[in-house]
Amino acid sequence: MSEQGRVINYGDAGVEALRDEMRRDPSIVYIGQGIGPRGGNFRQTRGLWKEFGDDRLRDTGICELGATGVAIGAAMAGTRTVIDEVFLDFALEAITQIVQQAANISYMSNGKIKAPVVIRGAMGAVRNAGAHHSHTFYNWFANTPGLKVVLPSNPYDLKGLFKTALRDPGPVALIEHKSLYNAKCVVPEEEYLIPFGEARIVREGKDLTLVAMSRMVDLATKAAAVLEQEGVSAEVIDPRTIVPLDRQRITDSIKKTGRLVVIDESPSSCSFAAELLAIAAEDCFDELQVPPQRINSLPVPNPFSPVLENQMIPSVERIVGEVHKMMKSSRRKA
Amino acid sequence: MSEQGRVINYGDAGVEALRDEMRRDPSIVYIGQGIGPRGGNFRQTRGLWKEFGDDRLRDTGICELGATGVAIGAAMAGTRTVIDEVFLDFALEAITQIVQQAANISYMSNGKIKAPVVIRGAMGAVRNAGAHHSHTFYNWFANTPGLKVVLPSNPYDLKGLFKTALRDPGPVALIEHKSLYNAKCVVPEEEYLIPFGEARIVREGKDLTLVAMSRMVDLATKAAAVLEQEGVSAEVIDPRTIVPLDRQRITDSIKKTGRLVVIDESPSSCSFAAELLAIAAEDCFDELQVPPQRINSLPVPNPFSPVLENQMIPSVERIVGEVHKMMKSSRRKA
Amino acid sequence: MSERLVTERISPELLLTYYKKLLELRLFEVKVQELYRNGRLPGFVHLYVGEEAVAVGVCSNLETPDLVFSTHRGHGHALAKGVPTRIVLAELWGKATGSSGGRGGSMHMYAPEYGFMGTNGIVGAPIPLATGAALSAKLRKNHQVVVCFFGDGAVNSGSFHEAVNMGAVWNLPVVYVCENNLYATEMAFLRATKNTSVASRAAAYGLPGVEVDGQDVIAVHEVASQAIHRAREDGGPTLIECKTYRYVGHHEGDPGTDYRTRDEVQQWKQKDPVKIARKLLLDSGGSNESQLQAADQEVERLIDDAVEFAEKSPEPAADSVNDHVF
Amino acid sequence: MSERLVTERISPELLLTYYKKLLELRLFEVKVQELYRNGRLPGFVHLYVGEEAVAVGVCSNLETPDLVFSTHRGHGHALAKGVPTRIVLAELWGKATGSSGGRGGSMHMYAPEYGFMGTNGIVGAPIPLATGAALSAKLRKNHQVVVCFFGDGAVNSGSFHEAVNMGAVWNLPVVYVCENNLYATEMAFLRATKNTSVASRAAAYGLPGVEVDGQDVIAVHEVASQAIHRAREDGGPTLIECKTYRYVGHHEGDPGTDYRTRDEVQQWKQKDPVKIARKLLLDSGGSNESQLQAADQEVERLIDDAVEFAEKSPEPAADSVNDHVF
Ligand SMILES: Cc1ncc(C[n+]2csc(CCOP(=O)(O)OP(=O)(O)O)c2C)c(N)n1
Ligand SMILES: Cc1ncc(C[n+]2csc(CCOP(=O)(O)OP(=O)(O)O)c2C)c(N)n1
Ligand SMILES: [Mg+2]
Ligand SMILES: [Mg+2]
Repeated sequence: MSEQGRVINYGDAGVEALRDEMRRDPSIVYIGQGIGPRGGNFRQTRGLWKEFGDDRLRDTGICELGATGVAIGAAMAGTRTVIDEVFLDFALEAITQIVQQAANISYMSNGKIKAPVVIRGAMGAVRNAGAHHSHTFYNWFANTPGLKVVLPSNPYDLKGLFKTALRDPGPVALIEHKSLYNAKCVVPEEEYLIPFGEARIVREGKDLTLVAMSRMVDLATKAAAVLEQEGVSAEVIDPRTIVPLDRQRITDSIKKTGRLVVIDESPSSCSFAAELLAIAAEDCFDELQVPPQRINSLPVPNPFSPVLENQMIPSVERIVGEVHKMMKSSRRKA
Repeated sequence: MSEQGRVINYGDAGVEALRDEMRRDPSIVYIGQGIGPRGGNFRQTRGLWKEFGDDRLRDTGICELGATGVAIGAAMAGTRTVIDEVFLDFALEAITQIVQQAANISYMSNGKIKAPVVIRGAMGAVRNAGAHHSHTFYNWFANTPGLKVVLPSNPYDLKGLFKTALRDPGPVALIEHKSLYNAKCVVPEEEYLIPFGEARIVREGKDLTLVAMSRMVDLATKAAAVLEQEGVSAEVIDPRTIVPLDRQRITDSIKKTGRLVVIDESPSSCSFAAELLAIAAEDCFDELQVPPQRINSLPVPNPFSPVLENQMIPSVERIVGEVHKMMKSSRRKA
Repeated sequence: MSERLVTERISPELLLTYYKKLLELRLFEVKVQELYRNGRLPGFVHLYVGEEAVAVGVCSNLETPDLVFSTHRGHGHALAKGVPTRIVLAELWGKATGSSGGRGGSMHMYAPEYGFMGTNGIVGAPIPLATGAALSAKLRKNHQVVVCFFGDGAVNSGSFHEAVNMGAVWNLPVVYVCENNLYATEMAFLRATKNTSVASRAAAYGLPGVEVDGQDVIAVHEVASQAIHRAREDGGPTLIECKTYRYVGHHEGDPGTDYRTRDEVQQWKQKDPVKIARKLLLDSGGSNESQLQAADQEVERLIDDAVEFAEKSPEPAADSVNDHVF
Repeated sequence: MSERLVTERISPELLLTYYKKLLELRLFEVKVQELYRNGRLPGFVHLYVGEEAVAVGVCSNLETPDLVFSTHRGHGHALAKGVPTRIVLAELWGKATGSSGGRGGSMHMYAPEYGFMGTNGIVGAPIPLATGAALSAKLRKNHQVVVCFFGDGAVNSGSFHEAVNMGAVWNLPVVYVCENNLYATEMAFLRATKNTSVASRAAAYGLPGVEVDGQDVIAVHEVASQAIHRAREDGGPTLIECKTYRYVGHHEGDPGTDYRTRDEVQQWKQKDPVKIARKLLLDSGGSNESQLQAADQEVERLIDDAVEFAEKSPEPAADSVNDHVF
């Protein structure tokens, strides 16, 4: 990711990926609610309907189950599709189709049928939307054999990963963060693809490893900046895709620093943070100097009250505080 | 669990718990498919319809979403309900209701509305039922704030835990295993309750800790017997409820033995096995002698072919093999 | 709407009560809009402006123990069911004194003590829930009736289909009230389905379906009265389709202009339920201008009081975040 | 069923083809039953005995590129669509030569090379999938038609509601074929809903609904022919309700006796689709007894050959377990 060049936001980066790919591949059809003339609840399809029309941007009624099944069925029959659940929460309405049909079909058909469908949804807390509109769920998808799971944390990654998703032979869950749509960075206009399974070292460091996904990457980076002031050098890693997972790059970092803190917006039990701690224990047992830590949202439904929600979700302060504690605890080896 | 007394099977233990509680609490209503005159696909309600009739055993059409919502709505309005999804796989049809409504309602209403509903379903591999009928999903439920999650591994626990579930103020996911319905053990006719959050030490041991849930407890116990022959003393622990979790008893055992192997029928990424490895790394960092291990089903949809499914699911041989490897690796401390 | 009939159908006193309730719903939303636009309220709000006659017409038939399940556009339903303006507004403000102690907000607002079983952030979800509450009522034989509000958007969802079928086959004391305001967000109902008559869909499930002018509080009241009465007498559920319209955007922030013509909005504004009721009171001689002004002021004071109450109320304590999960 | 009409409606040659197909479906299931009861086949099987005229009547209108989506009771659909008996049986046996290489089994059996898009373990799920495949066909303008089979049990599910509505509003080339055999497992359709006419439900979505005698292969063929023709010409979807019956239990292992009277079963056996077709061929002079015996033997050989093939086929290699996940 370069520091120089054209700066655009996350929403527009997604639109750009889609526009490129829909031009390149005339079979792509995009299905969802309000994604046509309206241009998407998050402006995530703005302008596309003008170019591609009703046939390729298909607004549906409120029927995620049916619409997701339609997207999967079309994909099974040879039409590449995107099903936009808009809020990832609404993927629950359709998860039976996602898990039982899309994720299983390649295996069940002995590889004879593929379902090239991108399941798109925006997750996480945004402006106190409350319990029904703030779920994360990526760990559920990561627990589903047959699904790839992509968590772009910035516009550059979103564009490159979305394009890769739109060329993948099977179902890909592309999970954006609702609070990132206005995040900006440099994004080349030229074509580039980001391969799945390559973690990004957001910043290098030597004292500890911070792994964070999606919006938490921003928090981890800010925490690292604070820590740097205090003389603690944190390496920040963004897995970018959690299936497939770049286990190598992550464990290399942990082995190097000997310390791991994972920041994860999901509730902790059986979360992706738990997975990373498990991996650290399995692969970096000898190198870990202190117990690995995870910082998750508190295990409560997202409260509406700003006071309560701020308390619930990981913050820069909480990350810095945990790192302080961790740095104080004595290293296992000298 | 005693060795002496009346022996009944898992299916009947569930029926007994239900019969007791439905007699005791006339508000309990049981909703599901084929649970009335038919007595349940797994015979899990056999005989109850004769006693309690159509009002309290309510057969529905194939509409898990609606029926689960009905069960939750009735519970919110003051009627204690059980919604039987029969195959846990079919809970996916209704998971939006389970997560968004049942699990959230207490919190969202500031504790003013409770949903005393037991969400019942049978999970796991059975006789090569194939990809659509073999899911486990308990880690998804454990990741859902507001839900309690119960995994009985034998008739005794099923009866005692089911009765507790039927008195709990909030939603409880009671997840049975399809391959356990014919499992037998001693079950008292008299009333007993098993509190949530108390793990069971299935057998004591000193060399390593095997944690297993549901049907995997049987495999772990068998593996422990094999290992005993070889002079390896394995402690086997069954958490019984994974929310709430008896973290204390589990970590005490790990601290005692210094070795952990978790056996879990779910695919490993973000599984409950991952959670336990994370907990071990957090809480037992100094006591762990070797890297903790997890034995999960392979991350593939359940294949129909018996040859393939046997390969996929943890087996006694695989457990024993992993333990052999673990015992060979050198201890961190003398 | 025939004024001659109206006066025969309702006493001036009752109509004045409806009028005040209509106005309360209207002024409440106008105030919420103002507060929201001024950045005072967190979250997202969907306003009920234009649709008041549905909530008031239906809920005027209900007793406190009767239950209402509502939607994302639910402030009006809460108020019509008798939830005090104070605790509704305090909830929208995220305050500890709100009906959910600030944990819920606009789309997750509960007041069971008034028979209000919640707004809902998930379209369609309340329909099975209400059906279940009706099952509970039926089994307990407590003569409770359950009303479920939902929009035209919910009609194409599986939740509607599965739940209404269950309500019908089990003959439950529930009234399904569809607020057909022609759009789900920007999606015109006639783009979402080939059959735009919601009432006609009752046939698919074997329950009665009725269509009514949702801008006419008396008409709504009467149709709902019959349905609620039948439900109470164990006569089973009814599907009511109220033709209505929202005068505002889908949610605050949506201008609501690009998918609707100005003409269409204007035409519906001719049928403003608050104005219709007011005019009827005047024309029929049921109330005079000064009586109505007094009524208006009474409602305005109610709203002002709610604002003061909510504004001054404390935020929830940060360390209460883990309470009430189970 | 009027025989006079029948002979006018169909040539003897064609009827003989249908007869052979009907018999193939029947004898296949009888063989599967035997193998299953002898413990030779793993998993669970739902047999199609009694309902053959639906699959044969519908699929006799289809070309190979046309697509069929089927159910848990899907062996008959696969065979009728032209999937060879050998690879269907090998799949049921969990063999590497099966249509899914043994990964699928009875409820997850795919043969896209024959336009067979799968049986399905999830009731209702194929309806959205088929609708999506029809969207794909429509956009690619390839004149493919998609047929979706489902049972009466699926009709009360949200999947049916959401998908049929989408098929109608988008005018897709899909034919929804409901096999109404009166029961979903032991649940009588009339206990599950107050409206037991599936065809009548088409009105809710604004597409044509037709009811047909599902035991009469010619009648099914004709109704399906019209629907498929219209779909192919971009005339939109149709909902066909075939009244039919299974002569066996819900799945192997279910005696199927306690929820159905012996009388009811006997009455339906009077309308055995295989016997009806055979009798009609004889009565109309379309075939004589020796021709039919030759046909019967041909079909028997086909089944015997499939058994031999499947039995001798190898199991999948254990170490292939991780293949084809993505
Ligand atoms: C299951 C689900 N899908 C989508 C949404 C997003 N959403 C919120 S309100 C709304 C439109 C609802 O339309 P309608 O039911 O007609 O009610 P109205 O807003 O017109 O009152 C949508 C799509 C949601 N909340 N839930
Ligand atoms: C979503 C879902 N719920 C429940 C089941 C269990 N189940 C399998 S077949 C069946 C009955 C299906 O009845 P119907 O659709 O009428 O088809 P039929 O068996 O009569 O051919 C049921 C309930 C399932 N497979 N999927
Ligand atoms: Mg609407
Ligand atoms: Mg049936």
